[in-house]
Amino acid sequence: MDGIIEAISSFASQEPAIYYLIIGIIGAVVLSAVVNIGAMYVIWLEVKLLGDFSARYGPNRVGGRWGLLQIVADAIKLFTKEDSIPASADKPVYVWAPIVASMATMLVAAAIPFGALYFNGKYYPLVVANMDISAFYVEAALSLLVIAAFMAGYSSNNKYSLLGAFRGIARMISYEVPMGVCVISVAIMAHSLNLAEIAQNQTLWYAFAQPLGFGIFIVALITDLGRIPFDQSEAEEEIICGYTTEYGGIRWGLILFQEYNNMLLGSILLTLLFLGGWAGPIIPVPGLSIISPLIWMFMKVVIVLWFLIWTRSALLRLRIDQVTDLGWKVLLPLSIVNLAWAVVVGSYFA
Amino acid sequence: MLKRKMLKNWGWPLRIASRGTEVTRLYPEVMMELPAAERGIHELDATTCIGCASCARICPNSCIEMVTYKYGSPLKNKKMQYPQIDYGRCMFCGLCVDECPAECLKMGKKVTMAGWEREDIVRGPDKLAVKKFTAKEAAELAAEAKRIAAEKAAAAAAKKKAAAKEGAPAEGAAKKVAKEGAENKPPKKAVAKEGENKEANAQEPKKEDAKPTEGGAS
Amino acid sequence: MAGEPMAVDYYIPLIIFMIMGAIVPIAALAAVKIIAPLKPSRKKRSTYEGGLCPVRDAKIQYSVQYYLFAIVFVIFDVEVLFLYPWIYVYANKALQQFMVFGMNNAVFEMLLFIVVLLVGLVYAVKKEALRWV
Amino acid sequence: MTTASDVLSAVQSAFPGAVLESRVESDRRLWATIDSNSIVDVCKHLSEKLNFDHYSGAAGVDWIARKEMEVVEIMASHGAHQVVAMLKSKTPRENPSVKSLANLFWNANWYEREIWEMFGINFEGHPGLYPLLLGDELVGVWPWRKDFKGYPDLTTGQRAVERPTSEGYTEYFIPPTPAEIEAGTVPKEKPKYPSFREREEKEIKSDSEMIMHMGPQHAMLPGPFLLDILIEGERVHKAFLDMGYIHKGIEKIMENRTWLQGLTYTDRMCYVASLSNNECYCGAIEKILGLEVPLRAQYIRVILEELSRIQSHLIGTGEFMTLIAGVGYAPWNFMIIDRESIISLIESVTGARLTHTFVRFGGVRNDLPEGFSDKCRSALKYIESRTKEYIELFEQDPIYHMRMENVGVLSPDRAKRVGISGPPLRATGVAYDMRKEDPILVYPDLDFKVVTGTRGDSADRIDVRLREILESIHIIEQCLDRIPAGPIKTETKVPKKIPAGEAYYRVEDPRGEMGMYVISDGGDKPYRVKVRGPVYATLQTLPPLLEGVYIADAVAIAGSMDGCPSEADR
Repeated sequence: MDGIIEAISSFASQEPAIYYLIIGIIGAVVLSAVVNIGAMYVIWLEVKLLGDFSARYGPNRVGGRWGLLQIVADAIKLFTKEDSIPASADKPVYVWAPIVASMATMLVAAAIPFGALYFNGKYYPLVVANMDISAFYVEAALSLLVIAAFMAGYSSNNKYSLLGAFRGIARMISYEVPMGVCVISVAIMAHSLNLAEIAQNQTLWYAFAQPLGFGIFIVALITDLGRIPFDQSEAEEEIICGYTTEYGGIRWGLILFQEYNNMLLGSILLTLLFLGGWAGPIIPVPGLSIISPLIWMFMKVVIVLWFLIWTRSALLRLRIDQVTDLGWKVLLPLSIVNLAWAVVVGSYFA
Repeated sequence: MLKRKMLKNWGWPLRIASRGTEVTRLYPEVMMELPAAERGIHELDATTCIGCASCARICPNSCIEMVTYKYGSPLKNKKMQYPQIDYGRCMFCGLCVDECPAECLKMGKKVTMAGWEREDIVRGPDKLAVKKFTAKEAAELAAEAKRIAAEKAAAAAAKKKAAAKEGAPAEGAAKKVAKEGAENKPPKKAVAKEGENKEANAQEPKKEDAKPTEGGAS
Repeated sequence: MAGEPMAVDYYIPLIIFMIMGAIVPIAALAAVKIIAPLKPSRKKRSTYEGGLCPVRDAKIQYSVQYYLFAIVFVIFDVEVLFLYPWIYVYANKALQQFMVFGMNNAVFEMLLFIVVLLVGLVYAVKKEALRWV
Repeated sequence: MTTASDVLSAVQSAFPGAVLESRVESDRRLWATIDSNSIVDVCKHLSEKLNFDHYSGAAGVDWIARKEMEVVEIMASHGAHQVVAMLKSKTPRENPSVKSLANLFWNANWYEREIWEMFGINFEGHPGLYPLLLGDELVGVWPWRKDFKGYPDLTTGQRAVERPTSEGYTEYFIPPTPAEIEAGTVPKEKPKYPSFREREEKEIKSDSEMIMHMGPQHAMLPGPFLLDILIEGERVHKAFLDMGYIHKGIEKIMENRTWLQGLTYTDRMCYVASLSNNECYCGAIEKILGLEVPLRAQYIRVILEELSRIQSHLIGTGEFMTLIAGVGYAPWNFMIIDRESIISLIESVTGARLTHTFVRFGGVRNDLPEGFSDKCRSALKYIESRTKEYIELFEQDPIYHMRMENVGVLSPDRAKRVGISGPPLRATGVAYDMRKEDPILVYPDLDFKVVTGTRGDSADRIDVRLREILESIHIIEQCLDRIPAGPIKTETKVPKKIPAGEAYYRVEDPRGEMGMYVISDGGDKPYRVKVRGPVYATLQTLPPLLEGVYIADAVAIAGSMDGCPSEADR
């Protein structure tokens, strides 16, 4: 085992370009499968949990008692639906919007450590592009979905879509700044902008070290993902389906999929930044000890997802002007307070 | 403070999740419990129906049509007809039940009536009747009717003899009686299906006993 | 793990991922072309707006206030961008040379910068630039 | 207290000779035929001097045998006294025309438009006589006149031809038959007035404004009506409302059904409040017949009407919560569970879940089943605790307050002026409830409060509904204690033909004041049934309330009104 790692390391240092090409291709194939299947089961989890939270069964026929294959059935339905493009739409932009959304998701997936392997007392993060600035990069790439949403909304030539697109952008820009400041605060404490290192360096989870930043980041994350109480860009009762109103069949399915992909990736990001990443006691069973960080990571991510879905059934939707006000007038000053706190506490610990 | 205030909101979904499923019913497997007063699909007592068409007249949507039905009481009016209800239009207002002078039309607890064809939801007396004459009783009643008709014919014949002077009109009357006696048989189509119907008739009550859940009564 | 590859090599996987991100939906759309029925009609392709024909189309001049809003964001986002290099200064002891008011110079400079940022925010709020359209 | 005869003598002394005919039915009902020239002055006098500040509606009647038409103005007061004045003004059947009250009472607008399009009675001085409920192509056939022979049926498509318009949608057009062309009676060219679409398009003043449909198929609406908003950014500048998408013509259908058959149609005006509608129709006919309902039947009616009020408020509130929270919101499902227990209680009595057809002339259909009282009490106990929790939940929820408080505020004066009723009116602080104002059945014997709010905003409207549930529970508990044994129907048999006469009967629908004006000409069918529903007034109030708010607020306001277009369209 050690020999293999040695060999890989030496190859990587000699031929970095080829090494990263191979890693990239393998990673892209594996991750696109993982992320897409992951998104399917995030959807399943959401449907099932929302059922529980409202005294309903949720999916319970297709794929056994838990309806595990319901989402596959839904996907098959989407594939067999007619693909119709509205006559008045701006066709190239309309067609490219779901593709851009998918590209944005994959860009995030490339830089996020999905977990780590524990081996010989060392953690090996499972990440394709282990960049020095991956925290900054991921935060930037997460907001790319909004660009896709804007493309979708503006090209549809539909009033609901138009409002949805503008709302989506407004929502994003109000929370981008506080979110960025939160990431900076974390980076200050971790002395690094690399996500794997941030996760690794958390002796005390940053959720406890900077609770204010944790709260702000959750709010900003929910906003970025466009979930209740911040789902104004597709508020069904106001603007039907927001920017996806004119999308149907597989095109709509793709956009929906990317949203849930991003939800998964966002939860992973939250776990990495604030919940200690894959940190957790190593299970002292020979086979399991290697993947025990992965197990911890998985459990934390599921808990975060559960929390996001719980929020959806518990809260009401805010009005869009209240959302932007909250972002600019409350969260931005608070995030700066948090930054100061991080500097003070960070200096103290250092 | 904002956080503390919101706690109740977060608590609601958890409380619901802890209560078990109440909103969804697993429909075909688990049927709803219906009260005794439920206004479901009609039940007709074919043995007491007098074929007065009160129900058809009161129906606001005119979904009740009177049709001839073989197992009706042959003792009564020979042009005996029974209600046939088009459930595509029925709105279950229950006015027909209230109007029925013989109290032979009731509304039961069965509420499922899906069908593949439009004709499937038009239910004739054959399907509506929960109580009807068995083939044997019907045969006996038919024999009774024949006997009465024969008696009447005999009486008429006697009358005719007695009043031989006014022969022509009386003869007409007797002919009429005889003709009506013949009409008393079910129409041709029904005759053709008689065999099937008898079988169905024999099986049907058993079927309903075996499957009480069908109408959601259990 | 790997040694110290050239910075640009990190980005090779990103390009591959981007291409992969495009391939998946395009493949899905191609599959739909084959599987799904296609019977286009004028009514199917019309814009949905509450079940009626829309009154004029959606290509309007969106409210100017909105763009003011967006410009404020651009300013602030650039300001936040400046904080990222500052982390490097903060983390690197070698770059912190002198103390101001009991703080090292990196912290002090950052605080000064944030104060300027906050003044800008207060100004924007007072000028109602952040009022929703 | 002012009585009907006081009002009559006051009017007679103020306008000598204006009252052509009059009938004081009781202390609370005044019927008068007013000279059509002075109807505006009389109404003005009534509203200014005699506290008739509630213009409740208007009804048109076509008296084909007498060759004249009648417009009946229904005037009442917001609590100053209990008199309802039914003022008729007559006009000949040829070119019928009366004076409009729309400049006097804001809410007369829609009532007069309806009468105009249905009967063809012209209203002089009306600000805009445009079709409201019917399609443009139906104007000019005056469908509710007695000699209306029917309109070519577009659904069967015998003669109607589809043709696309320049705007891209399909229009139906009925080509004239050769016989018509020969006879020179080619039916009507297009009406001269601008269509709804043209009227609203005229309001677009700048390039950054657009008109967005919030209906007829929209997630916000409880049923189909067209709410168009003129928006700049997200700010609503003006709102337009068009109705008639599910107009069923129930009033006309009832003229062609027997008295008893007509009862089934009252269920279907608004199935959430079907028991109140039943009560209103039966009550009016009992009034014409002079029937006394047995006491037990009265109690049963009250119990069921209050139960149905509870379930209506629960679903109204629950649905509204989904509008501002999305369908995943957990308390909404709790409200559905609660409502289910009420519905099954009602079902155990009436046998139907929503369309009950339960109340009968002079009684009710069934008696209460065995053990109803215990079941009802335990269910109510549960609902009571749950309702208190809802109130507390909304009380402490900061997002709810941000979304709802001071949104869609109606001041008491404005609310009275626009003729709104029910919880939206009571939320402004006006204690106007038919159960107190125009008491029927055993309501006078029961002890209950009229729930009122203070601010008149969306939050208050919800709060009033929830607290009314508690009040209804209190009423039902009293009824269960007091209900006597006895018959559930009158001894006297209700005749098939109702003697000639007329009556106006009001009940408190869960959504507000529901009145029915029933005229009998002595036949086995009603001569005319006019339904004055609460939602009609509520919807009319909607457009002015939406001016100047955000789109999301528009949803909150429209939802908190709890409008049911099915009833407004009848």
